Amino acid sequence: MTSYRFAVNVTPKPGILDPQGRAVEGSLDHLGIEGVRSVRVGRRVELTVEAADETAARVVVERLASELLANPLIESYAIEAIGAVT
Amino acid sequence: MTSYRFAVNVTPKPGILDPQGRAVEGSLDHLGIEGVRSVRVGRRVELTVEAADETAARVVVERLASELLANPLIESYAIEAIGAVT
Amino acid sequence: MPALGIDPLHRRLGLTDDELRAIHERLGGREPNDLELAMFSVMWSEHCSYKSSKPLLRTLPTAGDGVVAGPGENAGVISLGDGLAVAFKIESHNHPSAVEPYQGAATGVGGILRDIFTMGARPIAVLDALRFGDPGDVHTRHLVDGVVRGVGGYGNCVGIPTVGGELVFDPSYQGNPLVNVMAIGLLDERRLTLAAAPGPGNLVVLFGSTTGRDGIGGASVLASATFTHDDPLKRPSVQVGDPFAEKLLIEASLELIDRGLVEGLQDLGAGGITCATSETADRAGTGIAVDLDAIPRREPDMEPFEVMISESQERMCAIVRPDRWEAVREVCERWGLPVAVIGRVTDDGDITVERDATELARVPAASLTSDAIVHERLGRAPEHRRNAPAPGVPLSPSDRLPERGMDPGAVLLVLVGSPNLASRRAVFEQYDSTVGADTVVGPGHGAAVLRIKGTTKAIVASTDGNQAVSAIDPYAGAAMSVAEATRNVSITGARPLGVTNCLNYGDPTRPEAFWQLSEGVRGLGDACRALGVPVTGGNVSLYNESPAGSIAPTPEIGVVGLLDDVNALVGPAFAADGDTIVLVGTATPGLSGSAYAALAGTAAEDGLPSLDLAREAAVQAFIREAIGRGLVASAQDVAGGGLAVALAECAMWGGRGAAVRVPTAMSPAVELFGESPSRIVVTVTPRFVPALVLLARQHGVPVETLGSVGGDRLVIQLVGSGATGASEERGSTVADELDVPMTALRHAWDNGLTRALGWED
Amino acid sequence: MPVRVGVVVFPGSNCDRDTLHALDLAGAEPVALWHESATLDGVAAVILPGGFAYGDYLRAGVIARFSPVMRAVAAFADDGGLVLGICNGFQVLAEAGLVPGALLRNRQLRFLGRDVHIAAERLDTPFTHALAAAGRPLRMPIAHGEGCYFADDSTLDALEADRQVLFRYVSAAGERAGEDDRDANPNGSLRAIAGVLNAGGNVAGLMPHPERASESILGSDAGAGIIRSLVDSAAHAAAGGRAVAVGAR
Ligand SMILES: Nc1ncnc2c1ncn2[C@@H]1O[C@H](COP(=O)(O)OP(=O)(O)O)[C@@H](O)[C@H]1O
Ligand SMILES: [Mg+2]
Repeated sequence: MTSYRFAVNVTPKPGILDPQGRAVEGSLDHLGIEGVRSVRVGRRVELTVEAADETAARVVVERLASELLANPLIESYAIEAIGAVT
Repeated sequence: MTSYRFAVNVTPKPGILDPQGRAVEGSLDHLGIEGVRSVRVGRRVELTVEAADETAARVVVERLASELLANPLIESYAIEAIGAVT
Repeated sequence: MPALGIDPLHRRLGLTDDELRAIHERLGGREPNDLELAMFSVMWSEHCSYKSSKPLLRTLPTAGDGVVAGPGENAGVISLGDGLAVAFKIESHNHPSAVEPYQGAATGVGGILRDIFTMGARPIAVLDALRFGDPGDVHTRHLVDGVVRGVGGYGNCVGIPTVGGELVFDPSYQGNPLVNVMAIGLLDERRLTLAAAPGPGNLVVLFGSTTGRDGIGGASVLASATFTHDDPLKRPSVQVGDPFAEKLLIEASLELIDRGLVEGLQDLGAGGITCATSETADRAGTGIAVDLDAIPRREPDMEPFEVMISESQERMCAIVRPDRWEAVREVCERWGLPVAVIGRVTDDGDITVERDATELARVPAASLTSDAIVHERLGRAPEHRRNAPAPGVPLSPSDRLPERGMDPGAVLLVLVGSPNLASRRAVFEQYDSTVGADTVVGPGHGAAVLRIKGTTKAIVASTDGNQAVSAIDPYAGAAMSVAEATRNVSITGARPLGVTNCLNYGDPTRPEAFWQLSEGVRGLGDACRALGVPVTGGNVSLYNESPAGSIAPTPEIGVVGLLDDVNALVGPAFAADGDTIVLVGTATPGLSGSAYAALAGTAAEDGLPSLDLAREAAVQAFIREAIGRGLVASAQDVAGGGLAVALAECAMWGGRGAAVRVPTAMSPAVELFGESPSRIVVTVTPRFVPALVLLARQHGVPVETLGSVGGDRLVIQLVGSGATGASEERGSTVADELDVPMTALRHAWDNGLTRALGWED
Repeated sequence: MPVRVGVVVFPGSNCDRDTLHALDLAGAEPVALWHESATLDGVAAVILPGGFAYGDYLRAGVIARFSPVMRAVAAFADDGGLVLGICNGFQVLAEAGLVPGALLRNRQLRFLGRDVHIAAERLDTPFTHALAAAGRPLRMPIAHGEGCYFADDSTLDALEADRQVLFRYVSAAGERAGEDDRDANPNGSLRAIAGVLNAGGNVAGLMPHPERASESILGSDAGAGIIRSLVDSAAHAAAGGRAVAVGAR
């Protein structure tokens, strides 16, 4: 068994209301920051999986992401291996 | 001016309690998922910056991340260029 | 001050050399080892030991009808009859909230809730008393937003309604906000559970969250040293609240108590395991042997001292008979909570910490709690007593504020729309105030009212703290705070049962600050004696100072009352057109400490209005009886902003105007906007007026008929000697008639707070 | 004999007691159903109450869907059993796909606890038949951070066509609220939708809290009609009647 560290990035689907992203854009003026646009706010979940090999590990993460971490109606996700293999 | 797309990954600092991560771990049994541990839940903010060059763009993102997106007391952040340059 | 490197450990832990000597005595002359020293440093912190305030607190009246548990327990408990009792307590989380407003406030709510259900009571309500600096300041706005989200984020999730509280802005809180939270619970008297560890051989069981490095040094360092924003050495590892874990903790704890499975129960707060074990052992005259490795950890390689003083949230400590351990384990595991036997009760009176059979620490339990050091601090009144409002408030009229001589209608609009008097809706809308389905009156209009299912009774609660008067006269300020909090309960028809209090003051080693504290406690005690309400508990928060200076002394008073028939409840809103408006009590001169003074500045000749405690008691007894007899349609006390604002509130809340004539012996400013206590605006169906007047005479309480309810304007005419010449002589040029459309009042009141905080979008 | 109506108790439910109390007032026999239980104890209808089922830090209602009791609830719903989700219960039903749509964070990103008015779109359902009239404003509290009803346009159109919109936010005077009407539709729900039905008409979810508005002493009893509708329908179902809404396809 090896440990694999992954990140699952969950972001609101295009076209879905993203009030958090709008809130960030709204506060740019106060900070005097310019030239920033199309802000989208999502979730990032990092986790470690014990598995025989990376493929097996990915299967687990895939399931977790699709069934729990993201709501397919409104969110899409991407899985990212972030090494830290032990 | 060019557009650069970045992601800012905000995660709870090590040692800081992460109730969200614990909640996910707690639900793994119900999902019948095994071998997953050290779940940390954070935010992922994707944004586009207009700037003369990537260095200039990074400066902006850096400021946004440190002053607005992350709470330095309990969160750390990492900046990631996700291309999509236009 | 020597550099940290060469500073001895005890000083770095916040202990003075004298205190180290006192520790030697407690240990029979022996040097404490580092672990023992860490345990002492937490337990002898101001926060846990009350080493500066204990001698003062002893003077408070604590006996009263039905008091089942008083100061010394996690919460006060008072019998309600029918085998029911109410548990209540207020506590501060000022410094953590200054560091991280969301988590500071959230964990403040969690902590006070644990004090309630530790007693066997199911929490039914939370009230939050908040104080900040200038609402226009960016940092203040950040604090307000975070604290309000934190209170809601925690309370909403555990499902306890937040039904009341306070939000006050005062320049003195700029560097040091106050977050005081009160919680109320209901219990079956037979379920009353105390935080004691009886029966050597019994097991010490820790359940709830695992133990991490949260808030290491939080209690000793954070809570007992002046907070300066950028001192990393004084910054704790921030405690993060987990309201879901708290919810599980509530249900599991109440089930354990219901089924009689625990001999004693104690929440873990400041001082963590050290505090919980030493307090419970000391109360029972026993000792506890802690098995360090049995304590479930969240993080690897924690130092023994870190485990012993960690302030990880959402943990409870139960004393359990060995034959009941299995049942206790089953309950905790069913609720998904980690649970472990972390030690056993002994008969040697010591707290010992063991790791695989080697003893790492041995300290007498009493030396950490009841026999902790007590300091007789020096108190001295300031040379010349400031006859002015709280520090920072303009001493002369300032341009952006209404000046004396302004049209009183305009002044009223400014007052009604000012940050301290405008509607708090934008804040309390972020709270779930109705979960539990018991909220009869939630936040917004005076005291909160919660019905008790299965009875006709209701609990009535209010928090009040008068920092503006306290800044000028800490004795009067504390007494007036008690008067106002109890009055707010009495005007609903309820009988105040008891007082809990949170004393927010400055550095007790400064003679003026300690004088303020002792005067505050004296005023608190005198007022409670005069009004016949016992002090059943509270909390002391000292060192509320920032580089900018000390906060205005803030005695925050929480009162719980009982309404025997919730259907007899009376509210502040004008109830019907044509009702007669009656003023109970009379104004006394003095504008200092008033909202008017804070806005318009005070004139040299202004003093404080006086408080006559006997009169206050009579006024409250009168209003309770009048309501009991069904004579009263509405009742509102005269407080912030004076009579004019009280009338405006009754009118706005009732959606009806009013026309009144106010007989005036003094300056119009005093008559309209003065905040002298012991006054109530009452409305009565005309035919009941004679009965009300007669009853008032019997109680020796002056009443005056002012006018009647109706119309869409608020019209106040001043008549009598003070109305014209007198006002100019007094230097006040406030004119004598006020006439404002209700729509204008409503607009000012509705939008004042969001505008001040820049929340409107 | 009073009809048995179940209230699911997740560890983080906090309106379960209120809901049991409201059912009791409505003349039902309230039955608490523990989240670990795989059966529904023979109840004639189920309410998923408000709260934070499993803390709900990740996304409201998401984890609850995998609990043993929810498998039983899904099966119960599949063969026509009556299920009502209130607030968090609505979020759980949506996450579990038992009702259409999703509940997003309130538009202004703040938790909102206050009274709103909703109106039933139709009375021919097991959840509304005891109400006095369609379109009449019913005042009751909301208390949620994620109550903004969302579905894509085609789904919304289909819901309207199939009459699956059960409640909408309205003004005190009863006019349908707009999507940016902060006052009447504070969470910004699309088409002011406060409650929906599944296609079978036997599962419904709504964000406001009828159980907190079922006694006049609490300021409103406008919610009692919804609870009573469910209890009557459950009794009818228990007596062997079919409890599916007339007209729902
Ligand atoms: N101002 C006060 N007046 C009366 N009792 C007080 C006051 N401050 C603290 N106490 C009592 O001292 C005991 C210890 O206070 P505290 O440490 O806040 O309790 P806890 O450890 O349960 O939070 C409590 O019973 C509390 O009621
Ligand atoms: Mg305690």
